Amino acid sequence: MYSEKVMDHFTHPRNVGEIENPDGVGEVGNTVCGDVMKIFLRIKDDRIEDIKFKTFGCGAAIATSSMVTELVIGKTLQEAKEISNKTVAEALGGLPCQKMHCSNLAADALHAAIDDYHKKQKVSG
Amino acid sequence: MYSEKVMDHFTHPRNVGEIENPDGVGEVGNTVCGDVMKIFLRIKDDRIEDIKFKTFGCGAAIATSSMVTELVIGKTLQEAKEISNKTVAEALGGLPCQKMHCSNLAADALHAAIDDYHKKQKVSG
Amino acid sequence: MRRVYLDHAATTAVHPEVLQTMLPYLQDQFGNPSSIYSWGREAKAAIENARAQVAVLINADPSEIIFTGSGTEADNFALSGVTDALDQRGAHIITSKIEHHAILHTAEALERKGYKVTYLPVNTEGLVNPETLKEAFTEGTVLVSIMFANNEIGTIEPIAELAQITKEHGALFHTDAVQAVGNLPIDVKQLDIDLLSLSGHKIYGPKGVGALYVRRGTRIKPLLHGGAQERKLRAGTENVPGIVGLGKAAELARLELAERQTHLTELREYLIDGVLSSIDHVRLNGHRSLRLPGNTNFSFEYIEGESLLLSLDLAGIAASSGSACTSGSLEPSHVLMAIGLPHEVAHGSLRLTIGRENTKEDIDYLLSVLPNIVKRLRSMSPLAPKGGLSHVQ
Amino acid sequence: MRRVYLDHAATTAVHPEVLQTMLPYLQDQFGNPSSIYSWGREAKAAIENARAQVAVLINADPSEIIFTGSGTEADNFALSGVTDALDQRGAHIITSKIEHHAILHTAEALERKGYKVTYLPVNTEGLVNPETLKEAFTEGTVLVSIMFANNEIGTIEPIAELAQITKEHGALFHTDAVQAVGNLPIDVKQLDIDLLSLSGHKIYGPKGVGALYVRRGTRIKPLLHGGAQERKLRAGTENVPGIVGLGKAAELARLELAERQTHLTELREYLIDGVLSSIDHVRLNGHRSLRLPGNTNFSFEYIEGESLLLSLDLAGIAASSGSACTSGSLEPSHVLMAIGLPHEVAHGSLRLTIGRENTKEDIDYLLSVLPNIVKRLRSMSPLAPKGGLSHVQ
Ligand SMILES: Cc1ncc(COP(=O)(O)O)c(C=O)c1O
Ligand SMILES: Cc1ncc(COP(=O)(O)O)c(C=O)c1O
Repeated sequence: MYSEKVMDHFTHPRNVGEIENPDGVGEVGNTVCGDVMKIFLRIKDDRIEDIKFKTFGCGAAIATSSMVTELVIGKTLQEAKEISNKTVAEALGGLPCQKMHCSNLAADALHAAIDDYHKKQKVSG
Repeated sequence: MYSEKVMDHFTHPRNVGEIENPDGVGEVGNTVCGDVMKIFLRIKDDRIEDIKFKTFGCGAAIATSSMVTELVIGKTLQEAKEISNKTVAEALGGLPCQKMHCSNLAADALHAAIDDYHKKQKVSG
Repeated sequence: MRRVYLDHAATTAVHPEVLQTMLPYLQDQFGNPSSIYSWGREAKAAIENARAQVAVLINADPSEIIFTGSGTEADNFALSGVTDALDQRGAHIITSKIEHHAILHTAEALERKGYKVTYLPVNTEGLVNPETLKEAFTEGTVLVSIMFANNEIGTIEPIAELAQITKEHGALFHTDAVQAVGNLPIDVKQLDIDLLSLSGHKIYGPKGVGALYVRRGTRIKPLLHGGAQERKLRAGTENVPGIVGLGKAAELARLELAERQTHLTELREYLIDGVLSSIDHVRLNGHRSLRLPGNTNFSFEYIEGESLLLSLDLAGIAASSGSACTSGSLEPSHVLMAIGLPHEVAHGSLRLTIGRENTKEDIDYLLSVLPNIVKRLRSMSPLAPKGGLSHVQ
Repeated sequence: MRRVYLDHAATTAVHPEVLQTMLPYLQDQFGNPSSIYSWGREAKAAIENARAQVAVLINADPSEIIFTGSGTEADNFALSGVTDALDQRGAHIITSKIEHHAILHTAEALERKGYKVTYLPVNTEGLVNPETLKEAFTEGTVLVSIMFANNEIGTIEPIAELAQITKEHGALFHTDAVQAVGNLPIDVKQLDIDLLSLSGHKIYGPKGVGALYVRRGTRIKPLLHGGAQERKLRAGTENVPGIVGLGKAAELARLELAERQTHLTELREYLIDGVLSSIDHVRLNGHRSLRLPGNTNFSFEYIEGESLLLSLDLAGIAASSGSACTSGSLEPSHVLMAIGLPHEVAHGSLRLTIGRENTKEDIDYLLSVLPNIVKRLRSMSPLAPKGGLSHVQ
């Protein structure tokens, strides 16, 4: 059902965990639908210095979370914003049709975390 | 589907044929339903001295025709009248349910032939 | 005793290669295709492979093939599914008088629910006249269902033309191709067919599996409700070994199609010539050339079909008849009635259908026993002309 | 890697003896049972033998068994066939919220046609309360359909009582016994059941075949229209190998029933104890004792079912879940919702169903890998309490 790449990210997810006092946090999904993703950001000079995730969800949800963190680590916030759900799915070598909604979640969680960062900046800045 | 006895009468039917100038003839059935039986009688002293049949029909129709001729040959007309469709079917060791209508035909043809004999007697007598 | 099977239109033996392909799925690879673990994935892959094999045989896309439990289910599904999806009670469908009961009885069930059905007549050779189809359309016609080739008399219908006319009238075109698939080349795209039924056990595949081709975009509702199998169009745990077998049978049919056609047509002509030249008062039913390669259907006057079958069975030969006695009803075949045979002639019909395993020797054996059987039964018949018949020997 | 199959409620492997019984019908004995010649008679006899084998398993009369293409078809047939025969549009049927989709989706289709349907609730253990059934009857109630045992949580319903109440209200009682047959003793006469569905592939028989028991005298109309097979109640050339396989599977189930029950119950208790004692924050779904011998169903808090299944699959273990992700819909199992689980707990459910081939070593293997899988997934979960969970090891 899943490609090798998806299975690799499921079995060896990159950047699992939390960041203490993160610069930005994004959480999307809900338990009713069975997918919750949380992304934690550490930002330095407008760059994503560190990123971690926690995910409650299916194999695709875990793999896309892992992939999105890999895709954006070290990137500028501008670059990270351009990452779309499609990018994540493509980077994983595609996802089964009925799983495409999971990949939506990963990019959404990232964008939510970036928004959170900007909001915090405004408050403190 | 058919018992051995039925198959025996189908493959070796007794008394097939016609009687020249018969004392009684009975014909029942019709080609629409796919069964036609004709029975020919030679009567002497109220006894069935000879009996022959011709049948257009399925295996059960042929076997019951054959069986009815065997059952009544040598019998008095009174005895022959008591032969029912059930008697014929039983003598064959039973018939499949959906074939019971065929056995009806054989006794009917016999009774029609006896009736025909009585009618002819009345006319000539 | 020699045993000769000449009833391939009733069912065929599973091709040995088909059985080999099925066996693993009756043993270790028993998984449920809906499951995500390894056993399930193997089964799922096997089904998708079979779907592609069936699709390519009729030039469809794999996504257009829905597996069913039989040809009958495919026919029921097509008629109920399309009318249900369009959901216009009182709508009108058109079919023919010589369809298989899987179509006719479904159409009658729809009539009881308020649909209108036109049953097109056929000519004496069993052909639907495209002109009568044109005239049958009404405002509410949603579906036309005409069989590709008839199962009793083998007549091949002018499907391309019928589908074309249907399209012009904005209705959907379904064809019951249960007898045609594997025996004739079929290209659903070229013929512009919307729905097509086929069945495994008529093409050397297993019993209990069939398929409905549904052209992409065609609106249809499921007949069987339940799980989400077959893109929610046919519920029930998939019959994996059956589906795999159907796929393999379809592949073999495609590879061997030309060869089978030639072989069957040759034997068919040999059989027809042999019967017509050795037996009197016999007619060949159906069309002389627009005919399934393996189909022959004769009427022997003055005798009844079931007694003919029984006698052939005693000689080891399997055949079939349109006689009432063999159908469980009291009426002879509706197909033979529709081509205008008198009752007694219809009752005396014999269908001999040839398959890939048959040889010239099989036909020779048949020809060596049939004339005497006919003669014997005629000698018992009250309908035969007095003094008997001249038998050309 | 060790492979352990623990998804017997999804499907079972064909019993080797069943396959042996089927093989001749996939080879030489390929005849069409409707034919009168020798090949056909052999096939017919084989079907009637199978019918008797299925009948005796549930104490029915052979004439009360109608073969279908699946359990799903039997369920659809029961509901549509009975309502169609009674032909009272607007009539009322009663079923439960935890039925298989083969029942629920058929009931919904009937609702669209104008029937009224009551879906009885269940308690937290999945039991239908007979009192709620009593209250559900209306003037027009024609049919009650309650499953014998649930396929997800294994709960066994109080069928005798429910059937009795139904009888008192003059309606017909159907039970979907697809999961119960072969796992529990069933006597349709004693239980006073009018209709009962079963399926081949759940009892070590083949896929693509099922049966509906219809008590003599019950009015029902066919779902599949066509030929006169199965006393005109189910059209389509019979799946002879499948039917023969189902018959043999039924016979084996009858002979081995007590033994299977003991074996499965033992392993089930061992598995339940093992899981509950080694993993925290887990609940057993379903009833503790009124439970199918081979069924276990757990909810692991804070984790999602599909990722659990994937991880088990990587360890060679086949299992199943009520998670939305595995069902193709976005909703978690309606059964887990009906017993009142919160969404996230339902998403984290795991069904492990034991079969006749499983051993204590299989369970030991499962117990050796499951705790670590749960731990790993929880460590990734945003829902788990900070600082982790205490794992009893
Ligand atoms: C309770 C229940 N009913 C019906 C079915 C449907 O059976 P089948 O898959 O054979 O159509 C199943 C199994 O999927 C089941 O568990
Ligand atoms: C033309 C035609 N349609 C439909 C069917 C039904 O197919 P099945 O017996 O596989 O259900 C048959 C064969 O019996 C057939 O010949």
